[in-house]
Amino acid sequence: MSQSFRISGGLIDRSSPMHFTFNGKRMEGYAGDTLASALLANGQKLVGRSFKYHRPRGILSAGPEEPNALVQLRTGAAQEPNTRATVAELFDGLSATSQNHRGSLEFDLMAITDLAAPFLSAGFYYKTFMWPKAFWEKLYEPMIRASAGLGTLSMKEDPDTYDKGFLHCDLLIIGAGPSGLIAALTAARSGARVILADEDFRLGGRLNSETFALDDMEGGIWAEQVAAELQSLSNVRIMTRTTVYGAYDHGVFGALERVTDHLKSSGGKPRQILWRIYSKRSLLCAGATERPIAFSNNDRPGIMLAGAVRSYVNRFGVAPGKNVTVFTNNDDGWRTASDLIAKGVTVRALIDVRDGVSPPDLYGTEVITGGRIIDTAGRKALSSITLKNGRKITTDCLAVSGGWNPTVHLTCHQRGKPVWNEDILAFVPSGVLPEGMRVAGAANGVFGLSSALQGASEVTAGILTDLGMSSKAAALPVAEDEAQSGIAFWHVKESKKRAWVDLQNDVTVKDIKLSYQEGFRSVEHLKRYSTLGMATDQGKTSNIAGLAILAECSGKTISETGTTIFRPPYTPVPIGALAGRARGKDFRPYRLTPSHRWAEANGATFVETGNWMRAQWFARAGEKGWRDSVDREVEMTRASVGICDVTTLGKIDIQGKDAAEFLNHVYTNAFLKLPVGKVRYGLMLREDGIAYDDGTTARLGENHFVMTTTTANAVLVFRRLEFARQCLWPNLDVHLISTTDGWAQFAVAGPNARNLLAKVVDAPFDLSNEAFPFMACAEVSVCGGTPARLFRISFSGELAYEIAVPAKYGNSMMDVLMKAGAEFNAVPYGTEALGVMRIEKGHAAGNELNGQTTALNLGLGGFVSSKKDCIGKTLSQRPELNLPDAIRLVGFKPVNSSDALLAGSHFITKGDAATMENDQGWMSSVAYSPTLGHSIGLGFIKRGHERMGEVVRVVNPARGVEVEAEIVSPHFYDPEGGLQRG
Amino acid sequence: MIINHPLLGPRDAAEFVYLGDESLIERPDPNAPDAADRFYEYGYLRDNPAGEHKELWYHEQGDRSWLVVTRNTITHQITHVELARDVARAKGRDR
Amino acid sequence: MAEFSLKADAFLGGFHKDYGTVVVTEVTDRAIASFALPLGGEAQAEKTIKSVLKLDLPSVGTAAQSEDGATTLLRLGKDQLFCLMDKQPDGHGAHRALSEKLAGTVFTTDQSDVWVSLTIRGPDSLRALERICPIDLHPGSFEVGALARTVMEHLGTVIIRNSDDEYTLMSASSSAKSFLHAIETSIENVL
Amino acid sequence: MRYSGFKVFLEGLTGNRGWKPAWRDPEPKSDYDVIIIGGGGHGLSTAYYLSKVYGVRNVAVLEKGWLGSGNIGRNTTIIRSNYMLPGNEPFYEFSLKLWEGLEQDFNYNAMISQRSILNLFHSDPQRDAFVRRANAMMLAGADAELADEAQLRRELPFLDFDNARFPIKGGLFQRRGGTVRHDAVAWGYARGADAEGVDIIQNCEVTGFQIENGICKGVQTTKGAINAKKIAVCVAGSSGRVMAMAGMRLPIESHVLQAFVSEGLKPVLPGVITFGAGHFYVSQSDKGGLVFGGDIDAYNSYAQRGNLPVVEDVAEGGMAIMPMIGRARLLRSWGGIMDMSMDGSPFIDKTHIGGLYFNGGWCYGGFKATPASGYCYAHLLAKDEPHPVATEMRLDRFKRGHLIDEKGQGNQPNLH
Repeated sequence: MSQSFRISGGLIDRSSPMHFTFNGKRMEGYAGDTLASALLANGQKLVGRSFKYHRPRGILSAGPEEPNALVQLRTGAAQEPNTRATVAELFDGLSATSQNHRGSLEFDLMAITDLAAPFLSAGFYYKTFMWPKAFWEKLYEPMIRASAGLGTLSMKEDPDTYDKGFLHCDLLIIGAGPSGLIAALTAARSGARVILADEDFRLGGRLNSETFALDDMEGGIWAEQVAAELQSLSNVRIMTRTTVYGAYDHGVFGALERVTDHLKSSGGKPRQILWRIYSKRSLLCAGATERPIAFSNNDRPGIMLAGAVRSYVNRFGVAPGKNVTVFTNNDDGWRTASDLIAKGVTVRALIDVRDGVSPPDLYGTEVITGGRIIDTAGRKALSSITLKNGRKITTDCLAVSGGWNPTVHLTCHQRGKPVWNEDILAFVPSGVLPEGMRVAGAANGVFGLSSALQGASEVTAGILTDLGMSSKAAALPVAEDEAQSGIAFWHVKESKKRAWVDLQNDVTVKDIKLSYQEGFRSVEHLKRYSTLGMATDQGKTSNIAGLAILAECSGKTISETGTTIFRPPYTPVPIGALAGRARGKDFRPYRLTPSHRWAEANGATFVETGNWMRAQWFARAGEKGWRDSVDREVEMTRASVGICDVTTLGKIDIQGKDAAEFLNHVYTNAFLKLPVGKVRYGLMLREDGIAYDDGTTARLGENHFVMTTTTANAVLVFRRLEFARQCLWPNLDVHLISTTDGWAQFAVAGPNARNLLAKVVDAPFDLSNEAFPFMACAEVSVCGGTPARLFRISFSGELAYEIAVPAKYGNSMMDVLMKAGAEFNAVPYGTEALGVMRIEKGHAAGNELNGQTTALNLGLGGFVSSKKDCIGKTLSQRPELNLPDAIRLVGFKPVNSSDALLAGSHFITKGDAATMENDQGWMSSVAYSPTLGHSIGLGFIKRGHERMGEVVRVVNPARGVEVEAEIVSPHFYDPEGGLQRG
Repeated sequence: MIINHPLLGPRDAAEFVYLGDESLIERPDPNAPDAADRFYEYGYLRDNPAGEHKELWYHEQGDRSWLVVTRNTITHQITHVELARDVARAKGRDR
Repeated sequence: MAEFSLKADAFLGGFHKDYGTVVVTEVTDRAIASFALPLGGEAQAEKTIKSVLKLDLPSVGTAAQSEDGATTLLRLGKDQLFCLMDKQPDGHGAHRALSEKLAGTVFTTDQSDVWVSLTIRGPDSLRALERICPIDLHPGSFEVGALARTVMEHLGTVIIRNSDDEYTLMSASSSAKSFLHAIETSIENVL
Repeated sequence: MRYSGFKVFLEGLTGNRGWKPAWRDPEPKSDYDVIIIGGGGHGLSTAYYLSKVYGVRNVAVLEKGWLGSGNIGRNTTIIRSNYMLPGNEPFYEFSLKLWEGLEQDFNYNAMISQRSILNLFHSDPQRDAFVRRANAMMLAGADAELADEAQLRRELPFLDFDNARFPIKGGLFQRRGGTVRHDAVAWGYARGADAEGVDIIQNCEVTGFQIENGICKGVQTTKGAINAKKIAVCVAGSSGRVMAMAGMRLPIESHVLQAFVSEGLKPVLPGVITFGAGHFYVSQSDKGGLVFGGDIDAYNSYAQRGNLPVVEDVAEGGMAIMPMIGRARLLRSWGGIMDMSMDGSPFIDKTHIGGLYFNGGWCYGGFKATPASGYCYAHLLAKDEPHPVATEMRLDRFKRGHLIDEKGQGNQPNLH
């Protein structure tokens, strides 16, 4: 079986033979083939099985509308399910397998469902599988799921990469058929920036599949000439293998370029590129899609769309059958017969459903007018058809034309509804189009070639005028308008057996009638109940017939019946392409602290903190687990001195004559009188009165402050400050700029912090407690002249400083601090030790400032100034945020000191049952305190401040543990704060 | 979506962060006798129109300006874009 | 003489790579100062800037460069500018010197270490940037001297066109490696 | 007509000619005891429980389009009760229990499939928050199960454990969570309510309220004026538009949430999985499509469509946790309009206008609430007092300062 159906001619390259396999069978085709044309050339008619009944299926179409010929392409991790053979370009070494069968494609065990079809009518599953109840999940559903789906994912990571990109143009032309080409030529010659995109690998659209002449040239040749001129112009970008799949707001389009899908290997380059195209105007020239006619057993392999048959014969040099019959309700079908005859393929008969039509001379081919096909035969491929009068015609291919639907999909993506046009018996784009879009050619319902060219040229001229460009119209080639008339004929009513409307989902005419009978009478109900149009082809060949049959049931017109609208994407888009590069480690960028390299070299384990990577702890030889390291870091810091990179805290430079007044608005506490050279803790609320963020703000000058925010909220706080500055108090002179990345900042904490810093900070700066007390700040220099900022602030509760140097010195600074601290046994500490020390000190952090707690809850009520307004103050005073039994942040210590407290536990009053009604609050943060020698916790509990000393149940059913803990002050360590002031 | 920034020209809305109704500019007077009610309405009640909506967008990946964008919530068509600071001043907000 | 000395590290170690038709180079000696124009003091600020830098304030979204090319003013927003000073490895010092000259008429902040700067040049620069830059870089829309602050691969970026086929890109220094990775991937994907 | 396997068999033998319409198509009467505005999931379930449980049968459901055309027909079909706060969790657990007996109750197979829901966590603070949540669920009588990384590796080996930007540290399972065939819920409730005598009137848009002296006595519709003792608005997504006709401003903004389905695939996912370091959640339908979604399009919108950045963000989230789906294709996207409330929690309440009731503000969690929302709304309509599990879902809670803010995002609807 070596290309026994190959005939002469076509746009394939016979000098480039290509080998491929289908279900392991070796076959041959040529460059320029699709997988479908190559399969047909090799006589492979059976290519798949339908979704529900597992009926044998072949190739219906020659384009993206294909419902039947879906295959798994490639092997291993690259296996790609549900690929339409009709658009898959052949490459040497291609491997494809068929889908949705148990056993072989030829002998599918699941085909038994076809016998049960009477019991599997539309929506049958809504009415059964309910008894006994337990059987649904144990038996029925697993059974249904086992038969679900079509193709199979490899379950392995997609081995290919994807990329994205941005393109801009004056005019995006979607579709490079005759209309698109003439439009592109017109716009390009006028100097507009044009993008011409087509899903095919060859420009020309239907011209490649038809025998039309333009200027006495073959259509395909004319297209090549136009393409060559466009190619030579720098203001045109031609994108083949590119599907414009979605029309989004304001002229933005999504397009998928298949860069290497036609190659055996992607060669390390992105397989596909997802382009976002920004267009000033767009012109949809997407052509039209042919629709079949429903009749009994109209789903056999060998029954194809008539236009597709022309494509295979004219473009691919393949005869889909040796004895072809044509069945049509319109003039267009006639051309199928004449094209076949011209190529020497036998046409058994031309059957036109219309009475009294007279096709042109078909060299003696039998013409049957008023014909009806009422049945077909052939188990795995069509062998014969039966007419209403009982006559049987032996045929191996039936070319069916039920008329054409303009491809209006993109016009609907912004909820535009196409309107029914009774003249051409099809839906055409309505006046409500996506911003900037126009439609031309067959997509606009203009089916004649000459008229389409004329129309496309005119609409392009209009677009250019709109854009303020003078149009240099291209001379229109001489062409004819082909005969187009037809009648509304959707299905053969005389059919007694199942007649398919949606081939993939196995929705038949009867199913549609049953849906109507059961009350599912709106188009959307029909679709959802019967699954019509819900398959991978999204009803490209079935929706209109389904709608027409529904209209028939109700006695309404199609126009009254309505239509479902199309949604993006036009054809399916791989999830990998939509994600682009953002996967694996590249899912989001990394932010690294200035001392990252030092930390890497010194045993750090890192932890994700938003996009930052922070050192979590620094393990030393001999330590058995992270707790050993963390305990040591805490102990050594508290005993002598520890150093931690705290660069990730947000830093916002605030300047302006009104900077202090601005801070008074945004912080709950007062900042107007903060002296220069001092730092103050500040609490921020959201306008709804909930605590939002906290940090310290230093006054470096009369009009100059540096605010710090929490790591998590740095960006959000900045955004809110800008809002306050621009929208709430627009006449304050205040200016904000982030300096988070500009300064490497280190906490130096512990009794020896001052001694260490004295070795680093340049003389004559006086570090003494008197000269530089707690909450002081200064601009200093270090290591012989490097500028630095010094803050005497403490998160750990120790004598502590934070010192900042320009970020490029950060790694070196860490090294210097450690060297200077060597004599004190200085230790680097990570976020875990930082967390332990802050819990020991009772400071609230992210787990406490979780967006649900008020200043009152946090025990920070005193920071809300009664003397001034601030963001959030009024709403924080709402009654139920201030009830007597409001939760309060307190400390917890286990009654049995060997018990570990766990974050996320809930508190229950002793003696009460552990239920939600009795829930008293939750444990927000816990740590093992090496300082105290037992577990400690911070948590919110109702009336906590009045319950000191009470023992409560700390329940954790999710972990299966419960302990008792005593409510204590949250300030476990140095509650008077003498150390940090020392 | 594309927002035609009054200073920078058309920019992809992906550069912006959305906040909500323009009325968020009109923060009530905290000293008014009915401040509690006014803040409740300011903070919580919205016109939420189906149609023209004046709304706040922040050009976070751009010039950091807050904008008032007039956009139709049914069609997404944008008809007007202003700097929110100018709008705030025009509404009489000061310092 | 201090006991310890600090060493400055370029954020990307002074990256330089020639891909043939694209060359990427880290700029390591550029000081960056941000200017904020005081409310009500814009005219004075403009005057002072002109006298100190010999440059008119560019309009928002554009850049102005001194004749010797050493100083570039980027007008990022209505009241915000960046002043790029080339061959100034001591960013902080350059900022302080400039700030003193501007003598309180402009609020300045040292931004030198906030940003990593790369130049990307060569005939395929545009094709590579197309993969990550949402701004229309067509010469008709983005002329020499044009600038935009936008987002590329989730990272805020300032892009400036220096010449027909050379651009400067500035992004946050903490994510410099990811930024470079995005650019290198773009180049590898188009070459 | 009772549905059963036997009936399907009998009908199959006789050409399926005996099936009757699932519901009547009546013209509205001039008076009802209760008018429910909105023939979506919540409106239909309200009608069902109002008639079946509370015995109020002189009821009309007015639907602007076709029944089930709102968010019941455009969601990602997930059911769960993994909430944390006392104002929410008992309600959602009540809802989950109703789901568990629903099909037998309304004699319609909605394919309720308790295949579990898993929330992944990627950091210690996130773990702490999930433990808090798991415990709250269990205190309220729901099921919850914490899984560590090792367990997840065994159960879901296709997740990206080794090359992830935000490593998977564990997850919170609710095994009773799962998915339901969403349209079937609307149809089942409609059929059930219709059988109890409720008039479901499609293509009947309410154009105004008849309010006299602070009392709502009826509605104007495209099918004429209809009077009722009680008017129950239940139009989440359009709440702002409808309540504006009664002169009410709401603590609600309308936003679009996109959802997506892939081409049909042989089964790969056991249950619902959500990403904790980005916006992505996914399940696989009984037909084989991966049904997934993520964040809302952040701006106010009444257009049932979204934009590209969110599509890309969702796909990124998907590839981040399960890179095996790279070659699966996104087949279809759609958009639903969400009533995004000011604290992310809903309302089932009377209004200040006599006889006018409001149900809305479901954000993007309305589907799972369908049974309980209808049940509790029916309770409120029948007894004029809130159902015990819905006592906090009041319109005045913001004024009082009683917030039900699960996420802690405050009064910015698009963050919930």
